[in-house]
Amino acid sequence: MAQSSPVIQLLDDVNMEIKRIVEAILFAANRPMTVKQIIDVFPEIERPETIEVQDAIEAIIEDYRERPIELKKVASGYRFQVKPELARWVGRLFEEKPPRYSRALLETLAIIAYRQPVTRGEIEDIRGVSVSSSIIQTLLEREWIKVVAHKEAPGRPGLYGTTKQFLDYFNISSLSELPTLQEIQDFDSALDNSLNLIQEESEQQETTPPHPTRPIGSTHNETATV
Amino acid sequence: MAQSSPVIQLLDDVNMEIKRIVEAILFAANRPMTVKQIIDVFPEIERPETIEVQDAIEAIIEDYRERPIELKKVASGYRFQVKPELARWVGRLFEEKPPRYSRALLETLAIIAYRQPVTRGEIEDIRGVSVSSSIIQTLLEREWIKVVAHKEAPGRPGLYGTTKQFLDYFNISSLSELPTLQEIQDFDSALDNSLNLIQEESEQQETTPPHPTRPIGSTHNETATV
Amino acid sequence: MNMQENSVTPPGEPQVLAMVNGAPFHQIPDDLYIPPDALEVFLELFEGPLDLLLYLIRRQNVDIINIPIAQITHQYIAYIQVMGNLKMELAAEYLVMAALLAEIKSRMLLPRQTEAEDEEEDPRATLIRRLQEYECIKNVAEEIDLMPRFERDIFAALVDVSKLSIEQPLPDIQMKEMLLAFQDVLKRVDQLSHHHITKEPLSVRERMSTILAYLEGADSLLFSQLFYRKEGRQGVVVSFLAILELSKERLIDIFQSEPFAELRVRAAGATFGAIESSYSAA
Repeated sequence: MAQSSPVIQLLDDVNMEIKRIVEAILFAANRPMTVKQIIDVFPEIERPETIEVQDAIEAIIEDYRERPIELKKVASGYRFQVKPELARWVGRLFEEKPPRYSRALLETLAIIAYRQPVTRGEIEDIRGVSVSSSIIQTLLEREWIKVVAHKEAPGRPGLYGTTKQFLDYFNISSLSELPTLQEIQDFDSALDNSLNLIQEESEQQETTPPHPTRPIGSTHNETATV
Repeated sequence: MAQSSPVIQLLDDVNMEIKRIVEAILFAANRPMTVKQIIDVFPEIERPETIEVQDAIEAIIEDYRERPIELKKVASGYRFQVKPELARWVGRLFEEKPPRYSRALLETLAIIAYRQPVTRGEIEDIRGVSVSSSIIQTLLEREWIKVVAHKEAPGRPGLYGTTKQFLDYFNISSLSELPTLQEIQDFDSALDNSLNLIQEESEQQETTPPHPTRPIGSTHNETATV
Repeated sequence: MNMQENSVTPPGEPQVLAMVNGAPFHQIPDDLYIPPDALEVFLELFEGPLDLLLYLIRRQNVDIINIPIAQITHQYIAYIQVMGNLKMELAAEYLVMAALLAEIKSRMLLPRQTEAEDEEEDPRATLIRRLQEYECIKNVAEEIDLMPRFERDIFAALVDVSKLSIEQPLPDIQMKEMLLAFQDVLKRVDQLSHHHITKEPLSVRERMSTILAYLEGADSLLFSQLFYRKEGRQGVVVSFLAILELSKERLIDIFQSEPFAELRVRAAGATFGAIESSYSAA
């Protein structure tokens, strides 16, 4: 017995070493790795048996069971992945600069705000060009506009109006806080003035007692008062 | 006591949760992350304190001490990496041989690292030969050096300094971790003596003991840790 | 001294490798330790005159401060002569260094001037300082080369995130952007002139949408249900104007179920709409 224990010790060491190397390979490879591919990374004279690598993988999977990453078998091999339940937390790492909305979308939104309830056909009449479905779709998805009714006309086109969310986004409580058509048409300075007014109002709102539930408000304030 | 234990339990859970998220962020980031950057990944209303993240990082470093990967602090933050002793195995994953750098490039880099901010002319003075543009170009492209200012001298030559990427690449977090530069020996007195002995010089020199090497002076350290 | 002795070779030797201090030089000195065909490779190992000089000094196992100038100068010049003879491209710096060494050597042979007259720095002191500084850098560059570094000794631990479903943020709009866009629309409309944007107060347009939205959920509403006492007189006016405008645009019907009954309002074609929605639900 006393003689055999060093041998066992030795075998354990070898396997531990294989496990360490397998784990390192799986972390360093920027792609899923099959057992065969892992074995091929070893120099020829030091290649472990398939079973040894498989055992190592099993042991590694077990080691990471409680951690926020996991060794997962995917179609083309084994790969370390962030566990899905942590997606919410790491997601912000990958946020790209959001794309910008097109001029056409901004015009469409403004026409709906000032001319509601309004059909798509009427928007097209005012803009002088057609309005793509994707613009309407985008505005509907952001919940800035909605179909408030249907017009009694051929095809019963939807009548679009702005929503409460639209007002919240721009941090106003009613459309009447938007500049009037006259103000917009007249002077750039008038536009600036009325915008400044809106800005001041929203800043005042910040100092008033906080709304009981306004999780979105704070972020949107920033946007609206730029 | 019985009442307080659930509270303690709760606090522990919160910290464990922060630790899990920090670990997931560090794995997912694929670049070094500072404590500040980690905090910024959390949604605004759920951001942990600096100390909580630091504690989490310490705990994670400890968790991985025995594993083949480690959480290492480099200049731009913390990153998970394969431990250097496994490089022999892992390097075989990549067909491309790691780049080798010429002595000329390494010496130029060393001068910039230890003597920054330094002009190209000053580098040439120290090396005693001209520095090829391609070396400077390579160092700039690898983002190991950058022009930190311009010298108030004819031609306003650029003053070069090293970057965080340089430290990241060499696996250190500050210039003070670079090898110690031996201070230039104070040779004036020795020189006077030897000048007085001009005629007999060169016979007994084999026996003179080597000068003790002194570590870099405190003034150098200040430059080094910028 | 050795070199000159070496250079005294039997006369009649056809090939003169170099001229050292005016003396013909027929073979590469033994203390160079380099076979001639390896010279080119060997010289590429030097990073300039300081590097070569350091090599010569270190080979003698002496301290920089105690450079045996005469000896080193001989060896150095022998090297560059050989280089020139092999038609190797020789950087000008090597020749400058040769000149400097020659100058130092000649100075050392002269009686030393008093310090007051000696305004220039001793070229030997300058050289020694430069050699020391270069050697420090050379050593540290070698150490840096041995440090663990990315791509060679350090590999990032990578974890797949491509399977995570991650929401992309939506674009932001500033109100000013929208209003400026609208300003353009209004300018274009003016130019077309046949089209008019009526200038009801915005609150009326807004209320029109609100009333239509209310009516979507109900067959019909009492006229009075469209007014809110708490809004006061102004609110009543806004609602009334909105109802009139909706009626004018034939978006609502105002009707009486029987004489003297209260007025009711319903969305135009509400019945049809109800059928349609049940149809689409089926």
